[in-house]
Amino acid sequence: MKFMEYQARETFAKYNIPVMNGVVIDSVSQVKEKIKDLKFPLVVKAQVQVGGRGKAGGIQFADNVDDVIRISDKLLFTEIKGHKINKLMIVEKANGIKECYLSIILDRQTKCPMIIFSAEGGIDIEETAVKSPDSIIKVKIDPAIGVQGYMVQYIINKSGISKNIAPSLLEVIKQLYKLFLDYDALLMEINPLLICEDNTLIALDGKIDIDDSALYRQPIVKEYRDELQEEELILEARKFRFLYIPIEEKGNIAVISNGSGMLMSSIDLISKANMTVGAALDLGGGATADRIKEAVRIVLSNEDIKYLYINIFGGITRCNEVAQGVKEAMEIQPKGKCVVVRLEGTNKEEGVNILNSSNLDIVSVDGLVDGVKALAERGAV
Amino acid sequence: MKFMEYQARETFAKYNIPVMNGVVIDSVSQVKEKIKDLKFPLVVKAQVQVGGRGKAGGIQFADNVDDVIRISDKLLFTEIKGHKINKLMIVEKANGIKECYLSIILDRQTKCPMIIFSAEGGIDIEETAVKSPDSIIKVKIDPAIGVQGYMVQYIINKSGISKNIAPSLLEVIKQLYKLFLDYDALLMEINPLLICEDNTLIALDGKIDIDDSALYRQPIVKEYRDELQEEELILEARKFRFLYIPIEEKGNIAVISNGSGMLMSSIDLISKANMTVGAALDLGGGATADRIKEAVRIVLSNEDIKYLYINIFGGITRCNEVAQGVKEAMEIQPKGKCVVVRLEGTNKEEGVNILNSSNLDIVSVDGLVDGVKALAERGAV
Amino acid sequence: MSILVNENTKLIIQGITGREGTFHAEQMLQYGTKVVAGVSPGKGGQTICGIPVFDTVREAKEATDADATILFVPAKYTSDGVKEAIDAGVELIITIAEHVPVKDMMEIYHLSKRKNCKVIGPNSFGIISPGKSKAGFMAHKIFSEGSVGVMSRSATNCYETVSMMTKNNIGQSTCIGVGGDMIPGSTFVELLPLLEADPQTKAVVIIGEIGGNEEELAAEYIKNNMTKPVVALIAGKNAPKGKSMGHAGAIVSADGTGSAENKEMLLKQAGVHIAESTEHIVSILKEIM
Amino acid sequence: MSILVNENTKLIIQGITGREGTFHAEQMLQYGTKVVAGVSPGKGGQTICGIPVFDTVREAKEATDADATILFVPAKYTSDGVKEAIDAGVELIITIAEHVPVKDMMEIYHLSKRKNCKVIGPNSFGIISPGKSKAGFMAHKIFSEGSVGVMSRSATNCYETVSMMTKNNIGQSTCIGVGGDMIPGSTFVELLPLLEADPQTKAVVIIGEIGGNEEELAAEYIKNNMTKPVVALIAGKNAPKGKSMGHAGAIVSADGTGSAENKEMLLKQAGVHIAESTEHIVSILKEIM
Repeated sequence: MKFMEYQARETFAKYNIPVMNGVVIDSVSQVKEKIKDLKFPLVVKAQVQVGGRGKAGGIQFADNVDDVIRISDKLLFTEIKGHKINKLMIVEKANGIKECYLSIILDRQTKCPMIIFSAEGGIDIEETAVKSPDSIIKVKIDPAIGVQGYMVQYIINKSGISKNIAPSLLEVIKQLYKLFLDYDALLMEINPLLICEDNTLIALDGKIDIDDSALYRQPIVKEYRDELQEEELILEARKFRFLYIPIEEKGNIAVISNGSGMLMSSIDLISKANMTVGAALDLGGGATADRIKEAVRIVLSNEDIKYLYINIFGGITRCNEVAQGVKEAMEIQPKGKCVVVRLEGTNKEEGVNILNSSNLDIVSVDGLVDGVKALAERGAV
Repeated sequence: MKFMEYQARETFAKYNIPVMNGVVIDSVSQVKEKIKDLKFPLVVKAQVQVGGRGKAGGIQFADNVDDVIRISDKLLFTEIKGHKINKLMIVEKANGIKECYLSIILDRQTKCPMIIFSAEGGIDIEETAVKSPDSIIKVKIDPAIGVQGYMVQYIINKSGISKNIAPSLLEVIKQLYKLFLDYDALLMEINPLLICEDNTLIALDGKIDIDDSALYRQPIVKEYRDELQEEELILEARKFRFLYIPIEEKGNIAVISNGSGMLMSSIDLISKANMTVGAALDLGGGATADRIKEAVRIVLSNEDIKYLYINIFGGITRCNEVAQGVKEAMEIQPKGKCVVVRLEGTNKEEGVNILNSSNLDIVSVDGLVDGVKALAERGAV
Repeated sequence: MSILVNENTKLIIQGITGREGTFHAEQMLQYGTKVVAGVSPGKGGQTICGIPVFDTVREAKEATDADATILFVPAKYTSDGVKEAIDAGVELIITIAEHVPVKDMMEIYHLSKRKNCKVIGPNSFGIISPGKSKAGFMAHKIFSEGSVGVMSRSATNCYETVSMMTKNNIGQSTCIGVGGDMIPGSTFVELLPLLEADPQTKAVVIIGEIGGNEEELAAEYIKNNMTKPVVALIAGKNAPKGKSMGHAGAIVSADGTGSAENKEMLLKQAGVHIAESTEHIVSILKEIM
Repeated sequence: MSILVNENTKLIIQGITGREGTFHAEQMLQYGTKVVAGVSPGKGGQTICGIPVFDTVREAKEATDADATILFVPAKYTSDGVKEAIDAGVELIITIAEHVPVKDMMEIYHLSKRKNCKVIGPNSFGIISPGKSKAGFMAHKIFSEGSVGVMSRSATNCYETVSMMTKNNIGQSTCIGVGGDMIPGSTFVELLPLLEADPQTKAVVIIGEIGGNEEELAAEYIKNNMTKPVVALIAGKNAPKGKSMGHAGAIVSADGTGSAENKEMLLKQAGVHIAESTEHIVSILKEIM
């Protein structure tokens, strides 16, 4: 789960990582009261989870209260690249001499947390990793060693930044690592990290990504999640412990399966046949009639989806149950949606009979590849 | 450094390990005010660091305020086995159904912390370890694993205590382990650990021993150390970073050396020759004239000490410096004390000359064994 | 032969008194697995399907000299349970729960390497050596004894493949679900040497996915060490970048790390037969065996 | 031959710019030790006695391919420095500081075993292979080249012994200060195999102390594996129970664990010659060599 900028800022501040003074508003009427202790000039930042926010006008400077009100009024509740702006963060403008990049990620190769640093801040680190990998310094953190002074010394030498920031950089990295562990993070990123004239550091912007599997022991993060603007279907699916994944914007095919691997295989085969998948839903375990019915309902409530491919392969899944669920779901669907069903498991024949005996637009197929063919035959693209 | 009982109780409470309500007093006049919120019956416990305190009358029960005043008046500022009672701890009397033993020690064999548990509480664990080792359950804590529920399950099964205390025992052990790590402890002992009827646990008494080498990062423990009643000579020696160690009460020989190993070897040889060492002082590094002088002064200020054996072996120690220090120290000593000096190092001859040219009771010897012989010749016993 | 589990493997089931644990204890017993003990804290002394239940793994191991354990416990207790098994000296630990926090697996990964034990999973269907023994929850009917070793990050893709193999009379020596998480206890490259050394195994199937570098490391090992033919499928070519596809591990970084293209390229260079689909795996196997 | 350090050992000095570091850098160079680099954070680029100084061990190792390091840093920075050296892949790490917190050593002990590097100390005088190289602060004049390997928990007792050995024309192959702390990085039992395998070493002297179980473990190893004669001294027989004698490790538990009696008994059973004093060690050596 990815934090919004204001959530990251709040989290950094909790762990004594310096951030700029600031406030969050969700209504223009709050501006005057909330910013009264802030020193101008200020920066107004639209809180949306999408790249290129600055270029799209989502970050603006203000020299007085009127400016802030004007900008807030212009930004609030508009959209940037389809993301609605429900909150603005207003912070004091920082003065520094250099911007750097700092993050701690979970490195899958070494199975350890890894510090990533670049003397070039404000960059897209992934792009930089491809274009100029040498400018990126990586230091593995052995969990039994933790963050030590020599790691910072190494970063300073390799990056060529001023030795004078060593103490404050060590402090920031230590706190960021503590945050990383305490919050079950996959990513803790400060970008840009501003170096000030007095050798202190300020986190100007940040990204935090938390391991979804650990949310049960991260109550604060769970609260943060409720503040995010997630797609309605993702939220609706989550209620049933389904995973709903939007794939391509223009796709009119959806895929439902009882496992992530099968889902990916299905998408791969459909794509190979030059058709486009718009959404996917992972049922997880327990393909019962009720759950199937809900899953079909959720997926087809997306108006762009015209074709649905249900691919259930489970040794002990009862196919008649699945078929029943599909049938019931389709009975209450408006016309114009076609469902292809591939079943494998116990009571397969019974299930196929249920599907074939309905007079709804349901196609029963035998095998993964046949299902893809059926989609093409029915006119999916 | 070993905690007093009231310090241990305070420390347990800080980490949410249940203890009895109570107060600490160091004057009878405080009794009335301090105990006003406590529920009778109360227990008055003399705060001294010596075994067998109960049998010596250091633990007494009180049913009312007058009792407490009477007992306090009787105990305060008297001595138990030579230990002066400067403080009393007054706690509510506990009601429980069983007393156990619980500790976490640093195990030198596995180099890991180790949980030690016995269903028999209030015992001398070291005595029990010899007499009935089977009644003691040991569980190693791998630092990478920490304290886990299955360890408690194992303790319960092996000791035969009630399964119902599993949750509270796990909680206490987890907190005790946290304490162990946070405080740089060598020992965290709760004895007895009382099991109550509602399956909760209470720490009735405790021993805490902290690694002296880690005191620099344990400010709270350093404060506690100042409250201890340590021998004056230990404290005086500590000012110069010397280690003063009382050995046998009746010994009239003291040994000074520049290393712990040599100190032990000297004591071994003297004991083997049927003489008795009363005290030892480890100079640590830097055997300069000034430091030697202070060391001699401190050791000889112990009136029981009549003989002093100084054994300095250092490849780069300047012997003339050492000799000068000894001479200057002896010049201001009252008569009746004899010093045997064994020197090895640079400028040995010069040093020996300084010693021999003085008309004080200083014997210069060549070699460790010769020094021991000299002590015997001079009449040490 | 087969690898990891066989007819002599003595298995512990942690969480045996739970619904899933009891159900699969029965399933495994029926398949012929030597389930020697169950573990369930506070429930020691019971028996389930004739299997003695202990309070702790240490006691179960002491009493039965078991050499493997499988955990039917929820994700949030998986870390505890695996650490307990490691601490008790069990050599093979199979953990099936989905959604185990990655931090827990980071700890377990390093701990298990230090203690020289093998952890399989989490998010794994387990291990089956058809005809001999199974330690897992897979529907064993679709498996058949034979000479192809199968390793898969995905349960469903593995079932699909194995089921077709069986229909085509291509049996399996051992099938291992390495699991779909970001940090699996054991990866392809750690299991390949066992399959290479196993006389029963004549060919190997790797069902990989996007994300991570497990297939890349496998490719390097295969290039330098494997003499047996290997077929590989990489699922998730058309999954959107930067999004998890359900398997926490199946995620391509924005910089392209973990892409199917790279994995396929390196595997191809190592002489591995690349399959386009689960069906294709079987047709390749038919050709080469 | 000799063990651990010899004329080819390339040594780093951590803390070279400190007073002690600089002084002993010069001493070691004079003795013939190949000191190839110094480390001092923030002082990289300088040279001390002609030795290049680096900011980090990693850089020093990359530039010089050093295989050992010695730390002249205070106790409170020892943990950092040793972990840095381990992390940089240095194989032999010698740490001399007194009063290193035992918790730090607990961490370092387990870390070093996992990373397969050898830590000597803390509270050690270092290692000397007389006539070849020294990595430590011992006054090298009292040492002489020969065929007795010496390991000691105490610096002063080792000096005393070695000095008498040298006077009696009994030289040493390698002398190692294992240190007097509760958790030493390496103990007798880990060094004995090296001495047994070293062709230069014809006999071994162990200078032990009360406390811990290092001598007990050594006795077991000697009994089963050593062919060379071993002489041992246990200091502290008459030290009061339960009190530290300066060496944090030299402390007998109230239950008698770590007592000199037990150590001597087990060593004797293993065929070790027990010496009553440092002088006695030399007289035994004279007899048996």
